[in-house]
Amino acid sequence: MTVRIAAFARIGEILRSGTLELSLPGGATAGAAWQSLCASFAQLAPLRASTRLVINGALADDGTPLHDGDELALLPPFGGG
Amino acid sequence: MTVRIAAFARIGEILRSGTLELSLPGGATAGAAWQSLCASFAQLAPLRASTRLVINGALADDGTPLHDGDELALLPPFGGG
Amino acid sequence: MHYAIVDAPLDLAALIAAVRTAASGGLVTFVGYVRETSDDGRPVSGLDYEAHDELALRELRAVGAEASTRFGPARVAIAHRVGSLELGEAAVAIAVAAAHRGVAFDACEYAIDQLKARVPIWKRERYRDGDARWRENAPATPPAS
Amino acid sequence: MHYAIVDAPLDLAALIAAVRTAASGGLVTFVGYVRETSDDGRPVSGLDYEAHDELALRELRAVGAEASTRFGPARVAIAHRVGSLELGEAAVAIAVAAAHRGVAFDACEYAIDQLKARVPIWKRERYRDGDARWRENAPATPPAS
Repeated sequence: MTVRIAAFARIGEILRSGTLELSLPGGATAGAAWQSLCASFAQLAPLRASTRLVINGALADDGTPLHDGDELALLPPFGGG
Repeated sequence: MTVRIAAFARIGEILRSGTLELSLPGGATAGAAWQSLCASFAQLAPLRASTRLVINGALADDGTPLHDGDELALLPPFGGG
Repeated sequence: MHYAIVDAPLDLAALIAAVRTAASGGLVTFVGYVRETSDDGRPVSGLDYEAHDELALRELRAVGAEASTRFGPARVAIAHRVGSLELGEAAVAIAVAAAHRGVAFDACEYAIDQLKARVPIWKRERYRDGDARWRENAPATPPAS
Repeated sequence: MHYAIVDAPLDLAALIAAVRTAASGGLVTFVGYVRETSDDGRPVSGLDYEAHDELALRELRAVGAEASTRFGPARVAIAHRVGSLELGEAAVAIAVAAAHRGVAFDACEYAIDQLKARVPIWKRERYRDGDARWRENAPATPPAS
């Protein structure tokens, strides 16, 4: 299956793009997607604890399952205002 | 001697004017001026406790002496804002 | 900065311009309007304000000076209108700029609280039924240190 | 009311107009500007903001809804700018109208505090020396009840 990664701020810089397509085995979780990204972008690994995972607009965690076509957003700590 | 009375808000209404001239014996105090006004405007009497006396822009009390040409302002409780 | 007792409509933008600098990170403003209902629920047609102009301006400056240092450095402007105001018109406007927002909020709220307690301005509420009353602010409460 | 994530200059007057009614006795506004010096003292040339537009707008609405009831009835409008901002430009603007001023102050301060903690917006500080850094807000502190 394919999920769309939406990356923001410093995570977007690490992934060198605000969005990318990620191919994963069927039934993969948000945590598995993160691990897959870390394999390609090693700078991502230390950011897990400070990063919120959001699937199709809803807060998720490492165990939340992904489905084909989902958007997984990676949100580093906020800096608005 | 003559002092100028500056009256505000409900006190101005009671005195039927925002300003008036008041003749007083030499050496009269602010308290004596108030008593003199009360003799002419009985509605004033119950307002003493809530009224600030200000002579030439400086806070005064009943014992503060007046001098010819002074302005005595009678300030009821404030309502700004 | 900018302190005024005026008998013309208040200009919030002018107060903001008076306090903003390149160091301003946060701006807090307060505007008090004539509203359609009194505190005790009577339909209001307008307010008349009068002030002891000289004392009021002096006390506005004192309140502003306190507000501009008490919580951290801030720049403060305050204008209060006098005369006859209709529904929806602004009676008082305050602008406070500071590097950080907490200082600006605290200073702005301090300024309006102290203004109501200390500045010699009086308000007469006119009601839709033709009656009118002088309205007094609640007695001053000591500001938190 | 009015909630927006926009890539154009903010219009405080429009926010004020969106919240004011004949029942508004007090209006409090907050504007956050790009200031010339960072929190750690570096000369700043500008800020770049980005947002998860959909989530940010949803969360702005949630913050506004909370602010509009938590301290008493209030009307709330919030706009946050995204894109590249120069010194002195407004990054965020909030307007809160209420019958009484205490409610308006509390709701406005709550709104900006919660915005900074909860709304998915990010800020990159550009420095005069050509460097740039993503800047994170302090972790959320639970609001006082």
